[in-house]
Amino acid sequence: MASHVDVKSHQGHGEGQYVPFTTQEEVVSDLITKHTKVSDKWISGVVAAGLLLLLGVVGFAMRLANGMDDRVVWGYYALMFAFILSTASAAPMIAIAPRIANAHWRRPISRAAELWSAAGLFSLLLFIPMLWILPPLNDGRRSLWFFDPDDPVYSQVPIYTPHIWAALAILGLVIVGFVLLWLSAMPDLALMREHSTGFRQKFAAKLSGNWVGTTGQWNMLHHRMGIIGAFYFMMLIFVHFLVTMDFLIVLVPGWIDALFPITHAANALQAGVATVILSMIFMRQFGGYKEYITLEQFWGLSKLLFALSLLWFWFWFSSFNVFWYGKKPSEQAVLELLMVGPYLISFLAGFVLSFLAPLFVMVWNPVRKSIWGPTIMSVAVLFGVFFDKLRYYVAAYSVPGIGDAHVHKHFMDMDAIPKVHMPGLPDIFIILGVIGGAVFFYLIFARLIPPVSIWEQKELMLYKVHKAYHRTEVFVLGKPR
Amino acid sequence: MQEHVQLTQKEINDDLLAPVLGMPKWWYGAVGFLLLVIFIGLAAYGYELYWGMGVTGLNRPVMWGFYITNFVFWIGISHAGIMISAILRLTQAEWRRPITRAAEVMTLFSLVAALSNIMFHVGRPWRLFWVYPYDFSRGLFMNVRSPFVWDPSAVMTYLIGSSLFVYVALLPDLAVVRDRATGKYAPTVYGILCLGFRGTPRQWKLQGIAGILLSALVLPVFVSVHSIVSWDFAVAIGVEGWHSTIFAPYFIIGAIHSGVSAVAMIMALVVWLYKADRYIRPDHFDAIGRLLIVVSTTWFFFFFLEWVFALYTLESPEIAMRELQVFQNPFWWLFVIFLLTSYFIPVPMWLFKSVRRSPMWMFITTILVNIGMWLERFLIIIPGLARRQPFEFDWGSYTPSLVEILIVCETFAFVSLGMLLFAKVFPLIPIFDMKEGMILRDEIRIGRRTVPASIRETP
Amino acid sequence: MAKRSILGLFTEQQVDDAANAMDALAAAGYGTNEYEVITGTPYPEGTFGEAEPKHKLFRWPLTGAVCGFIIGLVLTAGTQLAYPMVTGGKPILSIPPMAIIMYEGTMLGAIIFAVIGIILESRLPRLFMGAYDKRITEGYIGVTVTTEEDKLEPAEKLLTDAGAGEIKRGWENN
Amino acid sequence: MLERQGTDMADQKWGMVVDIDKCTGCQACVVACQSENNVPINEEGHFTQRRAIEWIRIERVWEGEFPDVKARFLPVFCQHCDEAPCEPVCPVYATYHNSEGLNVQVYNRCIGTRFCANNCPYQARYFNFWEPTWPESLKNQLNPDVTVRSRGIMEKCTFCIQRIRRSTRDSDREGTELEEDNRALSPACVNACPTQALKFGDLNGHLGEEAAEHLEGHGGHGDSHHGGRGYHMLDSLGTHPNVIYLKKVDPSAEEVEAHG
Repeated sequence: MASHVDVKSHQGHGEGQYVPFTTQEEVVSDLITKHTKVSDKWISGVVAAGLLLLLGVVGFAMRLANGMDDRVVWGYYALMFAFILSTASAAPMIAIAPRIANAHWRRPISRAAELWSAAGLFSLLLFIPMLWILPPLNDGRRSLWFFDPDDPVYSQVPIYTPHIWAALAILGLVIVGFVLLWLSAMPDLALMREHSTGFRQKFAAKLSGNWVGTTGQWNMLHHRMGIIGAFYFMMLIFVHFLVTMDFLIVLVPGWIDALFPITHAANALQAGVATVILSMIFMRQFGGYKEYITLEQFWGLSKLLFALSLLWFWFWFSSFNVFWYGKKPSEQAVLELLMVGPYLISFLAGFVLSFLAPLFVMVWNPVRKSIWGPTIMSVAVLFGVFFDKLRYYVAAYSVPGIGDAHVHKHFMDMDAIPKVHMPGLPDIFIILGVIGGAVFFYLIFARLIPPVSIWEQKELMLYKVHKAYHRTEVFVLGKPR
Repeated sequence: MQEHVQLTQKEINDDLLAPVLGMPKWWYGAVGFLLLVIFIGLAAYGYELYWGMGVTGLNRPVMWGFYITNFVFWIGISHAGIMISAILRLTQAEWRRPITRAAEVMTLFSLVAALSNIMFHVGRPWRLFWVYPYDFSRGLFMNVRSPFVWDPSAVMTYLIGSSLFVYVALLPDLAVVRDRATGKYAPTVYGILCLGFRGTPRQWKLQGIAGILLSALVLPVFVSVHSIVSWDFAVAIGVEGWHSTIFAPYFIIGAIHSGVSAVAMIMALVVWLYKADRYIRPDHFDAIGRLLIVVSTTWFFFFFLEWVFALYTLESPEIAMRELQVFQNPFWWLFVIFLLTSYFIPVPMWLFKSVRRSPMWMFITTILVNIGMWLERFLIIIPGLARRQPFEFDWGSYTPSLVEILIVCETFAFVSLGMLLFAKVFPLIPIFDMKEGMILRDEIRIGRRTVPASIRETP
Repeated sequence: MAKRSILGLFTEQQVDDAANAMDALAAAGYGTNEYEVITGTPYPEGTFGEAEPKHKLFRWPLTGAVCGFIIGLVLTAGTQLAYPMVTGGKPILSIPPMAIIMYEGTMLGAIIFAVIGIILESRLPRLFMGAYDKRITEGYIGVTVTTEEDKLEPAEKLLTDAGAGEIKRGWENN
Repeated sequence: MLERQGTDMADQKWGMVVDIDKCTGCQACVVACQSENNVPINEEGHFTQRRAIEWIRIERVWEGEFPDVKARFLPVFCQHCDEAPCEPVCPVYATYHNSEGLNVQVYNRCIGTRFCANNCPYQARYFNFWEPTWPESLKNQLNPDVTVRSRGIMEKCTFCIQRIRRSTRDSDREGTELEEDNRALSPACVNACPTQALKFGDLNGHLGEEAAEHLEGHGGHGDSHHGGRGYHMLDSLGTHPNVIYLKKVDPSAEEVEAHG
């Protein structure tokens, strides 16, 4: 029944189904003008984010004044590092996964997601002080690296192994992210090279290289983007594995939770979806990309957010049930510290905001299939991630005896559990500043690279065709191999 | 070879109903052989019932053996059905069409096989129904705190849910059979079974919704079932080697690994036995091969994590168990075989398109995977029990007896027989799904290139 | 009074003819509940210009879920309270195990009710087939008209005009 | 959520104190237990199959490296844990914790999943793999107060609950206070022990005080190098056993500790 299809999309059908343009020229010119002209909304955004960032720097300086030795006070800093790692660094996956699955709805937003890998640079900056916050291995704690001063073999393990490996991994993640961003931006940069002026033209000319869009170049681009995307995913998992092992789990004596690295990564994917949804709503409302970022994109992502929220519960319960049922003293102490003890409020907030609320709100299809539903829920999820990370990181960093070789580090007694550690003024500055900093980076790069991928938009017009089918109208989705 | 064969609905009917209306030559032979194996297995079980659990190889440290291993294995296989059909339905993957039903039916029979393993396992099977809130005369209900009560609830939910799922998806095909069936009773029976399905737009619309809705409902159950099976082991602190939080996802992903492999196996068999090579194309094997690469690599990461944390604990039972697994006879060579068959042989092969596209190679590799995954469960359960606590005087070992081996063979024969009988009575490849696929097939011509496309309804 | 039904058969290629027949019937003043298209395979919705079938399926699984949840709650809590035996120092009302079984109950109820809902909402089981032809499952497209005796003749004429290869009559008792 | 349910419900809380320093490994307790509780005769085959049933068994523990290796005798039996891992996993309540702190086994309920056996860290639970049989000459030796178990079910040490019941019943009838260390109350193994290494009693009573001073200064997590000699087996699992072991008095070890 293969009937010929006219490659001309009709106009003005139901909201959010496709771009209200008939020719590619219109799309290109529209997107380029939208990108090149600097809107005052953008400027105000950058200024606000920059101010927050300054605030954060001030807070960091205040903390630094007291030195690095007291690790308890650095808990909130570690929390914010984890927060950025879970949101900004995970967001590019929302571009990568649908691209590998060849889902067309991703095309208008894949760039918006990839741009967050630019904010990944910020996470690298945030990580540098962590190297001083984490003590070396020789304080007798269990570690991934099996350092043992008495053993002839394992005493050879360098005591700074965690720092080295984590630093390398995060550096690699950021580099891969930038390569991905650069690859996917190349055709658009070539467009800017032709169509724009001034510094942006020079910048584009430098980065777009000799891109002219031959078939070979296109094939190579798709091929490379697939590989780099998969590689980014692996690096992300690896980074989460190292960070949770070396910068979180080892700090809590007797916390043996083999699932936690994956829990951390899965929650990060959830937070990444929420981040992308938020950046979409901003681009839609203030960025002027209303025609491109439509209901279809929100729908696609809200399904994902819903599924990942369910996954949140499953991972949490898989760990909790084993600990609750096992009832070993060490496990009860860990539950007391991280969940039902001093940080109960924080845990409940995380539980409600990143699982219960999404479950009961997004189980309704009309809510999922709307603009505001996913948006509100992603705000909730981001707060949920914040509180969830808070109970982990602040609690773990306030455990006494970190770095002290004389404290027994295989079990934690109930009475050794520290009180809740409230944030001071510098911590609040740091929290605001880190968020502002990430947004700042994002906005800057959104200025340099078109935040809606022009070439993917054009490709979409090729492969997603709207046609009449007897008495009804259907889409024809082309799936090129 | 050309990828997609466009067929008329009549051709589809004739091809896919051939095994139901006709009778393949090999059929009696196969059924006879399987019945023989089942008979032997049941005879062995009768022997065990008469003499008691003593006829198995179980002993004091190792109280669970082949039966529980086999139970976990079949639960794992059963997960492929819902995995394939539900996830691929939800993602509207076109290549799911010919394989969904075979996968779902495999789910049903392997679940029954798994349950039968529990019956073989317990000491007094005639009282097994006490785990259900049934026996009021006893004046006592089950202890809901026990994972062995979570298990039946989850498995029964899964069994009922997936059989209803199969039935609903079967309605239109039953109508087709009703219209084709000859003989005195067959048309009436099929007519009753299909509830008078006619194919009005309303019925088709609800059929479509049913596919999505039931998938979305069964998927969480499928996740819960194997998590709970894993908690049979993980919540135990008596066995240090099992007490790990990662078990639930680890078992799930392992189940998907072995189950999807089993589906590929069944696909190959269907292609050969029922001459379905016009419906199950090389690109179906290609797709499932790609899926398998992802799944198996994820599984391997979980495997790695489980090991890392086992060593990270630095607790003596853990270390002793790993030492037994990897270095001691006979587990060391079982461990080697397990690693090779479940990952290091198949996955590199799947990287080659030629392997992914050939039914024969996919059949071989996936059989290897299932051998490996059976061994995986064995290597989790037996060494864990043999090295439970630091007390060396309580360490032991286990060798299965002939009775256990025969009964395990019986379960395999049972599932195969179930599939055969089902395929004799109902079409194993969903007819209406294939027809829909033919209707929704389309092409986009861009210049000289024609891109394969599929029609989607405007949301 | 008893209704009669006729069926006009169109071939696999006559999709548009069938659609025309539907339009003609609609123009001739037949209600949407009186004529219907029957196909052997799902076509994209509205291919024959038929009205989108309305259904209230989604309330079914919700009802089932609620029932299942309540049953699970009563069963688990009731069992533990009725036989308050201490095992392993676990609380008499242990929440996590109850959560697991209540979850299973919820899902089971949801699935069973969903299936019942699907069957009933698609107007099944159907006792009498009415006008039907086996060739429909071979790809033929049937347009049935179910109405009073007197309105049957014009309907038959409309169908033949639209190009129906064959007209069949049948009793329609429900 | 993490609290412990169901201890200290009755005024008694039966427990035992095992002084390893006094244990000579003579196995008298094993024989006494077998004859008291109708435990089937363990033939050679049962041991080679590792299916012997000994509610109390004397295990041999090797301490130290060659050349200075020391053999220790360790009587192992059901520890009647307050947080027994074996109890919650039984699907049919065949084992649960009664109000006197005993971990009781109800044979009629057992369906033989062997889950409890897997979950007992001390491996004090035994499964009837075969139908128990006794030679004709021993038929009359069976204890009428104790059930003869059939095949396919679990069994384990009950602290001779039949003796506890009888003596409590007698004291109630005579209206006398049930005194702790009388031979009618204490289990067969305790009565049979020639060196009195086993001591049975009420952990809410005298035995409790005695155990307390043994356990005091005891660091938890199994390392009882300081303070009294008392410790719980596999303490790090947090099963809270009602059996207290007193470690062997070892002069050389004392020295080592003095030096170290």
